[in-house]
Formats: sequence, structure tokens, C-alpha cells
Amino acid sequence: MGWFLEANFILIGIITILMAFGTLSTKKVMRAAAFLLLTLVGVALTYLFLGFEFLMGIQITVYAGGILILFLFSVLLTGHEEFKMDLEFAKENIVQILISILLFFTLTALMLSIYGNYQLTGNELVLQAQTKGLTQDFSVALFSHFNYVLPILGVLLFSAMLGSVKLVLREEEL
Amino acid sequence: MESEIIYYALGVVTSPFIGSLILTIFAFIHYAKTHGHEETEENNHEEHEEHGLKYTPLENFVSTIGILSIFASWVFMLLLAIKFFTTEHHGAFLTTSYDFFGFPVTQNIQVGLLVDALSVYMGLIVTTLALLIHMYAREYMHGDKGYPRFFATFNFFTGIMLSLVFSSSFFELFIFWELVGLSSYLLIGFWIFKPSAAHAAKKAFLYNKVGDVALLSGFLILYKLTGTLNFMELPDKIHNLTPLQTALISVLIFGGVIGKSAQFPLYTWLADAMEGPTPVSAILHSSTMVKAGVYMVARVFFLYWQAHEGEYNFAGDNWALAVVAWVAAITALLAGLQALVENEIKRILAYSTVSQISYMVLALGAGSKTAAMYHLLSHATFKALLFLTAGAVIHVVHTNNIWEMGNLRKKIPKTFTAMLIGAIGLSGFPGISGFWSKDAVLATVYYSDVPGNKILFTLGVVTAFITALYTTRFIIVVFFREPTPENIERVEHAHDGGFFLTIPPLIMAALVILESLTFIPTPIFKFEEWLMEWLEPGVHAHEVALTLPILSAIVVLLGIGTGIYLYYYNYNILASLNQNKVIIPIREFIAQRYYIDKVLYWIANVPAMIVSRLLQDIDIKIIDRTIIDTWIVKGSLGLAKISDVFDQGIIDGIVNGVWMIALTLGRAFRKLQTGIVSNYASIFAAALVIFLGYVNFLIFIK
Amino acid sequence: MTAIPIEYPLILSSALFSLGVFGVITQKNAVRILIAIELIINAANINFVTFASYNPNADISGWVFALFIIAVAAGEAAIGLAIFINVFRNFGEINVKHLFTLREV
Amino acid sequence: MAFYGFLSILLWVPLIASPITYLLSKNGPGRAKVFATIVSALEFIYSLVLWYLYVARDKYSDLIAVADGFVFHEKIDWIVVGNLKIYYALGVDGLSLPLVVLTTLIFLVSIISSYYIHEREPLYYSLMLLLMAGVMGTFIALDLFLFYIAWEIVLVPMFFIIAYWGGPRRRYSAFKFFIYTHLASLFMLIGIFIVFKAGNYTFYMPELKTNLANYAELSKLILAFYLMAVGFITKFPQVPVHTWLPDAHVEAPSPGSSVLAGLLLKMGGYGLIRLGVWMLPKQVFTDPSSNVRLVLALLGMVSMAYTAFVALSQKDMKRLIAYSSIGHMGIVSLGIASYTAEGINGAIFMMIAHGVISPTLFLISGVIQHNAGTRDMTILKGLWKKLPITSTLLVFSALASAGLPSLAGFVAEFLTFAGLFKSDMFGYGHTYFWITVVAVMSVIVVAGYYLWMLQRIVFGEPEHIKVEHKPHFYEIFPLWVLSFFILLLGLLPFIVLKITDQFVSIIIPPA
Repeated sequence: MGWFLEANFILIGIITILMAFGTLSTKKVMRAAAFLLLTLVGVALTYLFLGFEFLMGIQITVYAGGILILFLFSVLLTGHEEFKMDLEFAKENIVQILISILLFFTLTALMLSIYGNYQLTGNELVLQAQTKGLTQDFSVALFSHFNYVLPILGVLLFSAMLGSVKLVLREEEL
Repeated sequence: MESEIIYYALGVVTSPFIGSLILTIFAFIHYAKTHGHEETEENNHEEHEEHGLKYTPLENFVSTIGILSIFASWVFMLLLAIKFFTTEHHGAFLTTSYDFFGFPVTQNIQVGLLVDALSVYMGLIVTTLALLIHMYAREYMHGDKGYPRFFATFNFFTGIMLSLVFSSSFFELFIFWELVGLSSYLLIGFWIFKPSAAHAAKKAFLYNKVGDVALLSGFLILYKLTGTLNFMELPDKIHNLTPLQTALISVLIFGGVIGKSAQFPLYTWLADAMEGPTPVSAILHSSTMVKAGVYMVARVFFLYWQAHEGEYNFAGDNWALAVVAWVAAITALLAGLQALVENEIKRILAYSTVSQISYMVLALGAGSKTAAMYHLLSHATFKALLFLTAGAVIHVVHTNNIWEMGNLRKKIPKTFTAMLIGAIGLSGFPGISGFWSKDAVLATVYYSDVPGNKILFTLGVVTAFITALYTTRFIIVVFFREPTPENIERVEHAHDGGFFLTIPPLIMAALVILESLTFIPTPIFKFEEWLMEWLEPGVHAHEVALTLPILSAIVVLLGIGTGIYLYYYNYNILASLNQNKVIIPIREFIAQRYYIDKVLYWIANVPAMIVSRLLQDIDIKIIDRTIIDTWIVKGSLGLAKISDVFDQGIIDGIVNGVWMIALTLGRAFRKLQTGIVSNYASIFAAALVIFLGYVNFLIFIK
Repeated sequence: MTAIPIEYPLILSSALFSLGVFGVITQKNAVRILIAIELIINAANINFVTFASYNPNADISGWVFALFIIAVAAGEAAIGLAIFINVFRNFGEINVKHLFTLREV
Repeated sequence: MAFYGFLSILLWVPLIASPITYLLSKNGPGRAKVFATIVSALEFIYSLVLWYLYVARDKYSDLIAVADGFVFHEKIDWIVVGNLKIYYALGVDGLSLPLVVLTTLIFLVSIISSYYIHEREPLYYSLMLLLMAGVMGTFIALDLFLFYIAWEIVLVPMFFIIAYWGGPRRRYSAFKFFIYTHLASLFMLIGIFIVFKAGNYTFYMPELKTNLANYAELSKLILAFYLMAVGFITKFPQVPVHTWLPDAHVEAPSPGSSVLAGLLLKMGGYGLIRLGVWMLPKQVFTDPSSNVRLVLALLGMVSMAYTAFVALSQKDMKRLIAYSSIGHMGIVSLGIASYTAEGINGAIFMMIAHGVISPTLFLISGVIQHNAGTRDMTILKGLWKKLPITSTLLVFSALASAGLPSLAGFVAEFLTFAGLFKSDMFGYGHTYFWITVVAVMSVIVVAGYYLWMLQRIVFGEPEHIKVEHKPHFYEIFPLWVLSFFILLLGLLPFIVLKITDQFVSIIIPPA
């Protein structure tokens, strides 16, 4: 059973990375947004594997649902201007590619080495989701211990909304 | 027996409403059909004079319904009065009521019918006058396109007024109190196209509203303190109140009277209310509606009496009646003077009404409900008569100004006869109805213990003189003086109106004479004592010294004589008086209504509008623009500025020390500043790589 | 129970992160830069969730942080897009290579 | 065998009908309005049936579920998490029943009177039905969670109704409306959470009520009241936070205004009475340390006086009516502040009365706008000659709004003032007394601006008004219906007050 999960995880991870790559490489912005959606769903599935089904739900609804819509709208609003992705390894991009690859390696190395130092409980997955039902815990936590989280998030989102409305509205409309 | 009386009272109250309802529905159907286009502003008098009086089917139907419903009410009233006065005992009452709000806490606020001597007496006056004036209106309003609307509203008013009279609680009284204000509003503004009518209607309503608010506050405080508003329960409960409370409540309630019964300083609306059709002036603004205040004070007289109990001293709190009396006396004088300088016939009568109502209020203030109701009866009759005849005069000469009339006694003899009788009544000619009732008022004042009662008495006598003077003035100017040359033609064509325009005034004239005969005190029957037994059982009238009626008679005769001398025999004196430099400003001061209106308008227009504009500016500019748009959006910028000051003051001091290094470095890195975001990000990413590599290196060493 | 090695999610996260950074430094269209930023944020989120999940103490703070980050990302996206719409209105385009008013003169 | 679906039907029928209405577009736009009208008419009739059943609930006791003081009680577990249960709980009592009937009535007349709308018709009626479900849910929800959801749902369709079918400045007004009310409801949310925590972690209102009664920290509850009151008072609205209302009313289409004034304002009043007066313990209001009543009374008094004066200088008729709405809601505040049976009954009655009067006025202003082309009172003149019946109804409803006896507004004003005078008006160093005096005096100004409005609009010779055609049936018919209710409520107020007092007598038991 273990190898099956593992294999699935690797598969989904690779697909996610490929989708992220697609996000950056596609020519049309619209398509980029679609790829982003798939990437986000991939990440959501990762959460599921890690035992966070409720977070997966949030990821899909808020991110894949809400934010993506924003992107689509803004793409529509800023016109259908096509940008060529300069993925032909042109000279001007060679530095950036190099930087990115270096970043990937250093970051991975760092995280793995730090993890190795801290000795977490091995590689065993603490899959609380399957034993207790994570959504339930999550809700209990949200409504008891962390019961100010949702209002604060509300205020935060609201101020973001206020700001964006203020930004988008033209002067004469206000 | 008792239930019979209640049913009669119910009939009295409801039949005008039924008529009004039918007429309203009819009027709505009429307007829906014609879409209102047929209603024009002018009364087409000329038209029907040429073709004779021909009522359209519409007018016939409407006026028949209107008059019949009032007639039914009058019949019920007669039955009720006969039943009541023959079977009941003095001071008895009957009441029936139901719970208006329907929940337990307010069960003492009820709506019902209260039948006692006061309401029966008042109801008789109202129905009789309403019937006669409805008949009069049938012809007077002929040709007006608003005929159905007029009768619907007129019937509505009659119903409301009767309901007010038979109200059994303060709450109910207040409902109808405001509703008579409404019908007054609708009827003053009846000629809806005249801007002046609209203005006068609004003014009347608003002035009334000011008084109503005082009244409302007054009886709500009463409700708080006693827990009931029913007239029949109140007398037992007010004994627990402190004198201050009673006085406060009484004065607040009197505020309502000031508005409705046109007392100083809110009396000017009544003159403007003459913009309405004459039947309206006759019934609302002279004989019934404006008497509602007097009626109400009489109704709750126990309250004033409670406030009054004991000896007067100004350290105490029993000043409620004194306020009433003094306001009334001042109003009587001011309004009388104004009637003396006014030129429009209906306005003269309006000011005279104010002055005469003040007599009644004065009587109340002096502590006699009987005298007030006595004068109310006589005044209602002759003033309604005067208005009807004045309307007839206006109707035939098409002007309101008395100086444009003249020598009309031969042209319109029936109207002249009726009006003369009314005027004699008003002037208080010895032996006629007005004389007796006025005398009762003056006697009450003279023997009362209100502070300054002698001064009040003097003011009353002076007003009596003025009354006689202005009555004589308009009678002579309208009927006896030769018309000025430019008005001769206007007068030439005048002739008496039709049946309905002449008969109701003549009936009223007959009523005045009947009253005069009834009022003559004889050893067998004294009207005042009879009335007192019914209204104030247990109270006995003062023995009036003979000097008082004689004084009054002399004053009245003097007034009439002066009038005849000034306006008929020796007009030159008047002319020279009018040129007198001392008289002119006084005359102007009076004609400008003592600037009361100007002051009130100023208050209503200037400070109120300034406050209004100011608050609107606060709304739009401060709350909207400043707080929302500026504080919230720009507030963050303000914070940025504060930190900016902090930056410049303190950080800069340190920074300046190393500015040289920065400058040098800056020059070196200047070329990196391409302004392209991607480049910045690239540099950042490269730096990140270096940093992470360094950390890795550190861990690796470990 | 089972074992998904902790390295896997960590590698996934750093890969996403690097791709995001790559996107940020190469893209011209501002909207796509924002999309790349979303990738970075997601990478960070995976890390939070991973460590929360593998933590034997089962503290739930990690989840709450993830929740917060999602909300912040939503706000950031809204504000960023609003800014870009304004930029688009003022400059007529959102190619960051052509927008160099930040340049040293 | 009790039937547990009375209120669910009321709630779900418009909710389900809403998307159906939108989908009807393919079959021609006219069908959407017919369908919406039928749905709202059925709802209205159904709500009247519910009224009857409520009154005769003893007779049908085997059919009607009564629990926790609520009739037509429904309670199903909705979201169950550990010990925490969120219920799908509905029920009506004396407070909510009149408002439920008002809701169906106002939506019926508003939908009928919006027949003039031809632009994006299916969407409009779909949003109207969604709005109806939201308002209904607010009034009948017994679970705070459900209450909050319904409360927030209302914003969305109203926003679009203003923003799509509104006047020239509609976008600004819609945003302003949205921002104000949404921001305020966040405060309310925090208040709800405090109450939730203090009330032993439950959202079910009757349970919260019993739990809160034993809660020791009064100051925390007072804080919660203030936080919630921010939400309600902005919705009301009362003076410092009222500026969204005139804009929203002026820019919204007149049926939208009528819903806005007739119902959305009442949600604030309902919330204040339900969550503040009813749910929180009595001490929040009566404790000597609490200034809640004083604050409410001051708000109400300031709103009345302030808006009375501001309305004086308005030129737009709709704006004037909008300001008068704020003043009338001030009476609701005052009634609650008086904390007497008269006052609270008056406040509830004011919500009902204003709920029928102000839609009438707004719909009339719509008729005038369509027929005369303007609502500017400086231009309008002599309307009587052109539109006599509309003018009559305008006079009628304006006077009703100004508190003329025998019409609905007076009963509410009278009861509120009676309550105010009866409450301890001489406490607080005569503050109450002066509040009462100012409030009562401002009635004069209210009468003043209404009469001035009538003088300017109705009277005089028409000059600029060009009436194209007679008002349509669908424009006049709703006015007659509403006028009928104004008169009915004014003459026979006990049909409502008998029911509201069943609620009030729980809060203030008669001595």
C-alpha cells in the first residue's frame, strides 16, 4: 500500500511541476491561467496526501475558484495582448535560467539538510485525517481556540477589496 | 334607554362618514374617467348667471348625498339631545369604548363615544351649522369642477368634528384633533392651483402642528403620571399629582389650544385660511373647528381646576389658568385691533373670530366653563351667519375688498337683512345674543381670582368697544357708503343669490333672534343657569351687579356710535386720521400683524434653512468626502507622512553621516537601475541564491 | 502507517518555488508575473502543510497559517490586479519591459 | 403529527424559483416577470395563511410545531462538528411574523411595479427572488450562522439591482452601499462570536438566550451589543453612518428603493431587537452601569432631528424620502431605548408602518419620474392637474409618513412617544427628558418638509410637466394595495400589535 501512495504522490508531483512549467511557457495568457488552475489542483491533491482534506477544499474553492477568476477578469480587462514566451534559450535569458536552477538546488539542499538535523519522527506520515477526521478538528479549532481567525480574515479581505475598488474606480466615479 | 342614546350617538358620528365615503369613491371614479383634465381653477359664475341656476346631474347627485348624510346626522343629534336632556340627570355621562391598541399595557388608551351634556351641547351646534352650511354650499360651489371633491372633504370634516366632540379619551381626541387639521388643510387648499391657497394650507397645518406637539407632550406626561387617558377616569386620578405637574400639563395642553383655536402668537394662520371657499371659512374657521380648543379645555377643565385650586400666589404653582387668561386677553385685543385695519371682508371676520374665541378662552381662564360654552353658542351662530352672507356678497360683487363695495343694501336686501342681524349679534348690541354671552364672560372675569383680573376685565371691555367699532365699520362701508366711481358698475349688477344662497343665512338669522330671546334672563328661565346646571353641576354663578351689563351696553353703544360717526357722517376725520404721522406707523404695525408672521417666517426660513444646509454639507462634505474618502483612503497616506517626518528627523541624521558612501556606491550601481521590474527581480533572485548557498555552506561545514 | 518520505513534498515545493522565481524574472506581462507569484506562494504553503503534517505534536498552527496565506494571496492578487488595471489604463499596456519609470535618470 | 416544513417552503420557493426565472429568458423575456409575479403572489397568500395559522395555533396544535417559544419550529442538524452543532433552524414569533408578511407583500408590489423594466429582464426578476429569499431567511432564521448567511446574501442581489438598473451615479452608490453594510456586518460578526463564546459555544438563538442569562461578565456582553449594533445601525441606518442610504435610494430603480426602504432597513431593526433586546440578558439594558439605552436614545434623537433638517433642503424628491426614512428609523431606536412595552411595540410597529409607507412614496416617485421625466421638486409643479389620483395618493402617503392620525405612521409614533415619556425620562440628569423633547419637536419639522414637498409638487399650475400617458395599471395598482394597508394598520393597529405584544411581553412582562 505504501509504495502505491508514494508512486501516486510522485506522479502528482511531477504533473504539478509540469503544469507549473506550462504556466510559464505557454504563449497565451488565457492558457497560462488554465495551467495555473491545474497546478493549484495539483497542490491541493498534495494537501490531501498530507492529510489536510479541508485545506484542499479551501485551496480549490478560494484559489482555484476565486483567485483564478480574478486573473481571468484582469486578462480580459487588460486586453488580449499576446506575449511571446522567450523560451528559445535566448542569450538574454540564459542568466535567469541559471539563477533559477541554482536556486532550486540550493533550496532543496538547504531544506533537506535542515530536516536531517532535526530528526522528525522518520518519514512516517501522521495521517490524522484517516483516524480522526481532520475537517472536524479543523472546525472545532476554528470555532473555539482560533475563533477570531475568521473575522480577522474577513477584515483583511475586506480591506483588500476596499483598496482594489478604490484603485480600480476612476476619479470621476468617486 | 342608555343603549338607545349610544346608538343615536353612533348614528350622529357615522352618517357623515358614510356620505363622505360614497362621495370619495365617486370622486375617484370621476377623476379616473376624466383624468382630472376637466377641473379648472375658475368658478364660472358668469356662465350660470346667464343661463340661470342649472345644476348638472353630477352636482345634484353629489350635493344630495352630502346634504342627506348631514341631515341624517342632524336628526340623530336631535333625537339624542331630546333623549338625553329629558332622561338623564345633571352631570351624567354615558360612555362606550374599545381597546385601540389591543395589548394589555395600553388598555387605558381607548377609543369610544362619550355622551354627556357638554358633548351633546357641542354636537347640536355642529350638526345644525353643518347642515345649513352644506345647503349653502350646494349653490355656492355650483360650477366648480371640484364639486365632488369639495363635498367629500366637507362631509369628512363634519364627521371628524363630531367624532372629536364625542371623543372619550385624550388619545381619541388627539386623533380627531389632528384630522380636523387635515380637513382644514385640504379645504383651505381646495383651489389647488392658487399658490396662495397652497401656502395658506401649509401654514395652517404647520401652526396647528406646533400646538399639537405641545398637546401630545402634555397628555403623554399625564399618561405617564396617571396611567390612563380616558376622560372619565382622569378626574379620580389627578388628585395624586403635584401642583407643578398639573400646571405643566395644563399649560402644555393649552399649547394645543393656541395652535388650533388661533391664540397669540400662532393666530395669524386663521386670516390666511380665508383662501378656502366661503362655506369652509364659515364652518371650519369660525364656528366649529377653531372652537375645538375651547371645547377641549372645557372637556378637561377638572385638570385646570386642579391646577388652580387654592389661593393664587406666584410662589406656588397654580399659574396654569392665569396663563390661559392672559394669553386670551392679549389675543382678543390684538386681533380686534387688526380687524379694525383690515380691508378684506373675510379677513375682518377672521380676526373678529380670533378675538371672540379669545373671549371664550378668557372665560375658561377665569374659571367658568359655562360662560365659555355660552359665548361659543352665540358666537358660532352669528359668525357662521356673517361668513355665509359675506360669501354671498363676494359672490355677487366678485371682490373681497370692502372699499370696492358700497351701498349694497338695496341690491341684495335678503343678504343685507341677514348680515345686519349677524353684525348686531357680533357687536354685542344690548339685548341681542352676543350681548348676553359676552356679558357672562366679562362678569366671570370680573369676579374671578386670576391675578390681575381687573386688568383682564378692562382689556375685555376695550375689546368689546373695538368689536362694536369694526362691526359698524364694515357694515357701513359695504352697505351704506356710496361706492367709489370705478366700482359703481360692479355694484350695479349685484342681485340676491338663489334659494340655497339666501335661505340658510336667513334661517341662521332666525336662529340668532331665537337665541337672543332665549338668552334674556327672566325669573322663570335663565339660560346661563340652566347651562351651568348641566355643565358644572354644583357650581353656582356669581350674583352679577347690575353695573356690569350697563357698562357693557354703554361701551357697545359708544363703539357703534363712534363707528357710525367716523365712517358714515364724518368720513373726513377718518381721512385726516389716516394721514396723521402718529397713526400711520401704528396702523402699519397692526397691518403687518405686529410682525409676528415676519418673525415666525424668519425663524422658519433663515435659521432652519441655515441649519439644514449646514447639516447637508456635513453629510456630503464631511461624512462622505472627508471621513470615508479622505480618512480611510488618505489616512494611510497621512500615516506615511508621519513616518516620513520621523524618517527625515531622526533617521536622516544618521543616514547623512554615511551619505558619502551611499553616493559613491550609488554611482557604481547606477547602471543597474534600468527601471525594469524583471531585472530587479533577477538581481534579487541571484542574491537569494548566493545567500542560500552560503547557508548551505555553513551547514555543510558543521 | 505508510510512508511518503518527507523529501518528496519538499522537493516539490522547492521546484515550484524555483519555477515561480523563474517566471517572475523572465515574464513581461504583469499578469503573468502575478501568476508566477502565486506559484511561489503555493510553494511556501506546501512547506507549511508538510511540516504541520509531519509534526508529531500535531499542532494545528501550520494549518491556520496555510489558511492565512491563502487569504493573503487572495488579497494580494486583488490588489495587484487592481494596480495592473490602473497601469493598463494609464500606459495602455502592461509589458513590464516597457514600463521603466522607476529607472534612474 | 406536526408538519415541519411551513417556513422551509416560504424560504426555498423563491430561492429555487430564482435560477428558474433566469433560465426562462430563452423562452422570451416576458415570461420571467409573469413567473416572478406568480411566485411572489403565492408567497404572499401563503404568508397570510401562515398568519392565520399562527393566530389559530391552539386550534391546529397537532399540525403546528411550537418549541422554544417559536411557532412553525423546524430544527435539523446542519453542520455537526464535534460538540459544535450548527442547526438549520427556522421559526417565527410575534416579532418576525409581521415582518414575514411585510416581506412577501413588499416583494409582490415591487415586482408588479417593476414591469417597466425591459433591460436584462430575467436577471432582474431572478435577483429580486434571490433577494426575497435572503430577506426572508434573515427574519425566520433561528440559528446565528444561518442568520448571518442570509444577512450577507441580501447584499449581492441588491448591489446588482442598484448597479445595473440604477440612475446615473449607480456604480458609486452601489459600491458605497456594499462597502458600508459589509464593513458594518463584519463588526456584527465579531459581536456574534463574542456572544457565541460567552453563550457556551452554540449558535442556536433560544439556547444562547438561556445560556447568556447566566453569563457573569456583563461588560463583555455590552461590548458584544455595541459591536452587533454597529452592524444593525448601519443597516438602519442612524446618523453618523447613514450617508449610503440617500445615494442608494436615489440611484436605485424605484422598486429597488421600495425594497431597500421597506425591508432592508427593517433587517437592521429586526436584528437589533432580536439579537440585542431579546437574546442578550435584560441587564444589558437595565443595569445602571450600562449606557446602552442612552446611546440608542441619543442616536435616535440625533437621527430624527438631523435628517428632519437635512430633508428640508433637498431638491430631489427621492432623496427627501430617503432622509425621512432615516428619521423614522430613529423612532425605532427611541422606542427600543425607552425599554417599555409601549416603546418596543411602537418600534416594531414603526418598522411595519414604515415598511408600507415608504415603498408607497418611492413607487410614487417612480411614477412621477416616468410620467413627468423628473423628480426635481424645484421644477415639478401642479401635478394635481396632470395626475390627480397619483397626487391624491402622494398626499395620503406623505401625510401618513408625517404621522397623521388614523394612518399607520401615527400609531407607531404615538406608542413610541408614550413609551419614551413613560420611561424614566427624568433619570440621567434630565437627559432623557431633553432627548424626548427634541424628538417630539422634530416631528414639526418632518411635517414641515412634507407639506413643503406637497406644496411644491402637487399644488399650483403645471408648467414643465409633460405627461405622456396615463399611468399604467401596474404603476397604480401597487399604490392602492399599499395605501389600503396604510389605512388598515392605522385604523385597526391591534391586528399587528396583538401579535407583536406576544413577543414584547416576554421581554417586559406586564405588571
